[in-house]
Amino acid sequence: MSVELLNFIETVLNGLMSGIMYSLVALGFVLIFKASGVFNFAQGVFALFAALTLVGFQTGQVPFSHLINELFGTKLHHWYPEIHSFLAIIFTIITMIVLAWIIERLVLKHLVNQEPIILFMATIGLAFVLEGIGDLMWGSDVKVLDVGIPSGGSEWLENATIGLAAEGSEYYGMYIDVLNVWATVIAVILVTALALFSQYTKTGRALRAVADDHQAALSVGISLRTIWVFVWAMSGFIAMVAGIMWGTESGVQFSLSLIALKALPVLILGGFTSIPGAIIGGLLIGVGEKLAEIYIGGLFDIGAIENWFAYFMALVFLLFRPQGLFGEKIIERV
Amino acid sequence: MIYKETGQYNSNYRSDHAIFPLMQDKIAFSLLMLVAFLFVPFVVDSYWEKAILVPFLIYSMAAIGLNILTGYCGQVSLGTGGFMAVGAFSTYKLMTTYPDLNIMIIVIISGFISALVGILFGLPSLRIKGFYLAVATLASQFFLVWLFNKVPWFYNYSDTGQITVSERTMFGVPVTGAAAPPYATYLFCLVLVVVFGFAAKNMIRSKIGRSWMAIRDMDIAAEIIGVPPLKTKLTAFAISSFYIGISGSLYFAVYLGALEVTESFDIMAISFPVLFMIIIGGLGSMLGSFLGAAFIVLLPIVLKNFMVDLVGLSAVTAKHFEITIWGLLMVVFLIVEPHGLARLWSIAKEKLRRWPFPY
Amino acid sequence: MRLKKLLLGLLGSVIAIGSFLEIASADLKFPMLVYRTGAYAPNGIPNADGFVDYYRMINARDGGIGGEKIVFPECETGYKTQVGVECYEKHKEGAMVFQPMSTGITYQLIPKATADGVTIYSTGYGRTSAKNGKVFKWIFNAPATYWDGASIAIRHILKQNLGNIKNKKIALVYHNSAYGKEPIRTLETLAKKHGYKLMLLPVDHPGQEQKATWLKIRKSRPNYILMWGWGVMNSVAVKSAASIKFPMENFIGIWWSGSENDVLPAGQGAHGYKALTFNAPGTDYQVHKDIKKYVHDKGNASGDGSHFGTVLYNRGLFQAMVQVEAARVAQKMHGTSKITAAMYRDGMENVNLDAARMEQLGFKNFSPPFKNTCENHGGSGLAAVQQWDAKAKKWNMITEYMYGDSDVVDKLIAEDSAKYAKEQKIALRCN
Amino acid sequence: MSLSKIKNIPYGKNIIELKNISLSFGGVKALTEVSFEVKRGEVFAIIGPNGAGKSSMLNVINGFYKPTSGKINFAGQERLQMEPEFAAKSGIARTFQNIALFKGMSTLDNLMTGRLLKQKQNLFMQALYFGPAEKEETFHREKVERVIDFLDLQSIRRTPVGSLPYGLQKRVELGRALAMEPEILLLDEPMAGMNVEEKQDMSRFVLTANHELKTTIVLIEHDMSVVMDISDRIVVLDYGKKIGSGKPEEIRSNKAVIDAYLGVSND
Repeated sequence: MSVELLNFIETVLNGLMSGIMYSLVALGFVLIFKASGVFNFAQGVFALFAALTLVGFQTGQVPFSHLINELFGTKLHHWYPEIHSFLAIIFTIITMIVLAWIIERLVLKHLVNQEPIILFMATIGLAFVLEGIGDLMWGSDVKVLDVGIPSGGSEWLENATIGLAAEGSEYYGMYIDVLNVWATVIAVILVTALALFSQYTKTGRALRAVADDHQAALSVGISLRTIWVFVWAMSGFIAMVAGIMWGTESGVQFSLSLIALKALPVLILGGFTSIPGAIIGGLLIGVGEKLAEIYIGGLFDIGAIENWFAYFMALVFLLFRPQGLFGEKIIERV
Repeated sequence: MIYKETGQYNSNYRSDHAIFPLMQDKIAFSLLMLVAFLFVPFVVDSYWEKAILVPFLIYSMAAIGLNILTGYCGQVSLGTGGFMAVGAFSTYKLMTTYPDLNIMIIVIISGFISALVGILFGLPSLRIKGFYLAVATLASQFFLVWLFNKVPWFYNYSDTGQITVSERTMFGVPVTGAAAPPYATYLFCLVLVVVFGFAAKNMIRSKIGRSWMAIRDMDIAAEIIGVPPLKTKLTAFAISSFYIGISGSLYFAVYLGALEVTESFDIMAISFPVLFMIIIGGLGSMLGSFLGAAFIVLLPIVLKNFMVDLVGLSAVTAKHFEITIWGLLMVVFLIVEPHGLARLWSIAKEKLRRWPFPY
Repeated sequence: MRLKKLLLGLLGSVIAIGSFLEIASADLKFPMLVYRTGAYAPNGIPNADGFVDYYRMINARDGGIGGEKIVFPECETGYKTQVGVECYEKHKEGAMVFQPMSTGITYQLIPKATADGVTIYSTGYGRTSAKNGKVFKWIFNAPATYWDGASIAIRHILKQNLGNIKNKKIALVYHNSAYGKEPIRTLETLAKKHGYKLMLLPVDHPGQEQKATWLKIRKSRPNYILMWGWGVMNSVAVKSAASIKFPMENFIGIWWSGSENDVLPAGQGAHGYKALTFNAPGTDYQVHKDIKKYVHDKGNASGDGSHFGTVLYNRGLFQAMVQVEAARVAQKMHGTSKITAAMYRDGMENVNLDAARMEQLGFKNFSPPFKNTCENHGGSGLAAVQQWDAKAKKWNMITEYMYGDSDVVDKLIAEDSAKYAKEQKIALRCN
Repeated sequence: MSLSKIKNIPYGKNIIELKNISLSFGGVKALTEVSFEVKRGEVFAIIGPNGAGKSSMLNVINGFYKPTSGKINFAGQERLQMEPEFAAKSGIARTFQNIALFKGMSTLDNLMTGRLLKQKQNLFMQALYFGPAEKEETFHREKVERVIDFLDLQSIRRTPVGSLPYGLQKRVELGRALAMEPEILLLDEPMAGMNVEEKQDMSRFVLTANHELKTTIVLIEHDMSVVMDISDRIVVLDYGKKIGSGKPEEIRSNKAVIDAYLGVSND
């Protein structure tokens, strides 16, 4: 094979991997949108909050220590030495469930039947609240997150592919980050679990019923509010997974919340209501933007185009399919 | 019963359709204008100018623009930052290319350039609706910011992409640049906001305003009574971008004086805050645009000064609280009064009409 | 109605307090524009802690500067320009010097501060050509500028290649903003001079996703990488470089890309990563002992004290020290302890931190000596290379302090500042 | 097509002729080979059971749906389909089965939207407002006030229509259509969900519009007594096909129609 072809394959592969990382964030959006019609902008901050909480539990940091120290002149730091990451993950999941419950109680309950834009804005407010509370609780320093997922380039793949190039050409083997491979595995497990869950369990069926028609679901005795707490908790869980993946790569800090912006083009491409859409949309965006950055960007010597290119791709796509890849077709009636 | 309307009859349709049909409103507005034009310029210092009044006026302008598009025409846009950047960079290019052109003219031409760009990026709105459109407008946001950062022509090939304003005068007084006195920059913005504020109100109460609202409330029905959807939406995009462009122009030339596109026109720095302004102020309300802008400009400053200077918290803790309180207020607001400050104001007026009687 | 009035009154008074509270104080005011929140907080926090601890130490140990207490109100900017403007306007009354801690805010404040007569000290960041004191009367950026930094990095590479880097490929990974673009022109000019090939790789804010950038690097195999990064971009870049097994000793960051935060997340992979610096890391200096004694041991440490001795904390100490020293010089020059903003500027212009003075101040061997003059606001332009030891988790200085390529840099500075002077119609000083 | 051309058609002559109109949505046939004609100045009713394709028929007439096949002869001009904007400009106004008002706007503004096509001032003049634009506004306001008087809407002039009761909303919608001063008025179940009194009111409005303003009316209605009372001619649709047409008394005795309504199978 020629080096160009191998490089192309490498770019596509890496694009797919980035795409999975975007899909992880987009999944949380889709779940909530499907079940409650809320476009939850706070999903990115959810990921940040979950990651912060995870690190906090893991290292035994005292929540609100900065604030307490400032107000009472104490010197609190940590209350127990480091614990196993599995335990910390469990604690974090519990926190996210409690958070979902609080959000339903304090916010969603009062916003039923509002315009979608109002709900959207409310979630932006929520994002600020969570960001502020996260900062107050755990401080805004960068934190190293390590739950034992390996990362770094895959040597196996590099060695396996180095021989593929034509004799005598300069080729160093293919590159893939192991962390992304793990992300892919986890995403596959997540989606399979979700699919099985919604197909074969009672709650899952209720979930699908709610997604289909709120009124009808209510009329057959499904408690909408329970379902909401449930999906928000589930999105919280997905946010945690996304937070772990992204946080392992970059450390846990405020910037983590900005991954929401990377998930938006995925959403419009895949459709707000489709789980497969979120996955395939993510893959398409990932591949598209990487190819654009490396080939178009390289061609004209214009760098850093991937950000807008993702949106641009989604936009062009929308012109042909205004409801997204798997979104329900919009039929205009009068 | 200070605020009573009994005894005031509008005997013709003309006065019935006035901006302030009630005498009390007319008087209050005139007083406000008197204070704004004849009192504030004499007392304004540079803190009030740079931290409060000028940003308030500039954001009001942007909020009017976005309100036309989102509040009146129903097209949610997150591209405000991009269009403001168009205004800012047009101003910079015009200023450096035509050093003798009057600054007022430059600002208005910048508005027109933004309007053209707005039409271009408004084209997808015919096919794409709702949140899909909102996210699609982000494409324009990211693209425009990238463009102004990438193409050196826009920043006259300076090393860093920073653009800096040079001094321009109106009637011999500098209104841009560091030497501009507070009253001059304030009055310059005020005049533009008042003039274009009235123009916006006039459009809203005329044919075009009703067309926008018709499209917003039910685009299919609007089409059937003869409102051309594409043309109407594009007009909204154009006018909205015109206002936003002017605000971007002032933001650069009068307010900041020097800026860099990636940071100053970031989605978190402009697009979302301006959207908050019109939602907190009131979608589809002129008054709301102003109230929202005031709220968003003042709230962080008030919170900060309160917590840092009065309570004595450290700057960072105060900031964390500020973010939290800010978010909480927004949620509470949307729960209590999703129609915004403008609605609260009209409820208050309703109460005043009856005061001191409860009913 | 009454409630409304009350609220309005409160609101008015709160705003008013904000604008007038600070004016009355007779102390020396060093307002701090900090960012302990937002995307760049991980960098902003240690730096701000360094400042605060130093000021507190001076107040506690010496009772202030020449008997005048230092007040240092913090104003949280979150690295946002608009907030920076508000902070500046709020605190400029009676302020001696502003340290904007952001290239964006610095650009923003240059014309304003010049008009208001307030000193801006952008330590090794901001507008490079502000080094030219003939044009930029109120702006200082000692001890070194980005263009010095760029040429020092190239000098280091030259040294390693015995003076010949013809046809070597050097990539610049930079924050896609004014800050990141600063070194480009210098590097391009140097590329002509030395014959290397320059590859430009911008990374958008915040810089979490750099896969494409590093795939490009992996493919084109540059011999060296330079980095102008900030915040999360640094750590992701270091980690990515380690992932693609780029030889870390050939990866050199500017002084803002060389803190512990940037390398720790990459773990062992970051071993060997280099960065420029104009101050030493560690806690083995007299100033640290004083801070420990007068501040930390009394329980007055800024923040949680955990950043003590880190690169950015120490840089904060250095920045604060220069600012304090400038006040001392001003007091001596004008024979009064109650100096004004204009006197302070004179002090800053005559700062002379030679090795002896540094030692007196507790900064022996902490950073290279430098002095400002009327023409030169940029100090000596000296910087050294430090290297990260991932096992010991510490930075080691591996070179002496070096000068940049002044032939190239000085010419560029002259060009750029002349352009600015013409645009803004500034008459040249120091004739 | 100019409005004047329609105005030249004598009363009682065909104004719309629909020839073999078929319409299908992705395989589902909504209309099959339907032909009928509407005469200028008459009250013409389309009736039929639910799902017979009545609303689709109106949508074809004002161009919202494009027929799959067939021709439309409108005021002497043959065309394959109508365009909504063209229809509006040619004086076709309509109301909708599920009210399609602009819910965020007041009654007055809703009615004023009916005048949009007749307002000619350009954007700049509107922004300036004083002078010609104001004059134009006032002129159209007077027109709309007449409709308000006619439909008894004075008390809800300033109320946002979203908060009005159903019956009033229907009336406002009729008002908006009338404000267009239409030549042809398409009414889609104007009396659905109304009580007897409201129906009487509505019938009166429709008839007055027909008699006084000489507006041609095409009407869909389920209430047979109303239809028989007010319409001049009727066409009956069932499963997208025309099964009968004629004067009310003819329809009353048409076997196919009775079967369709009573659900008698044809075998």
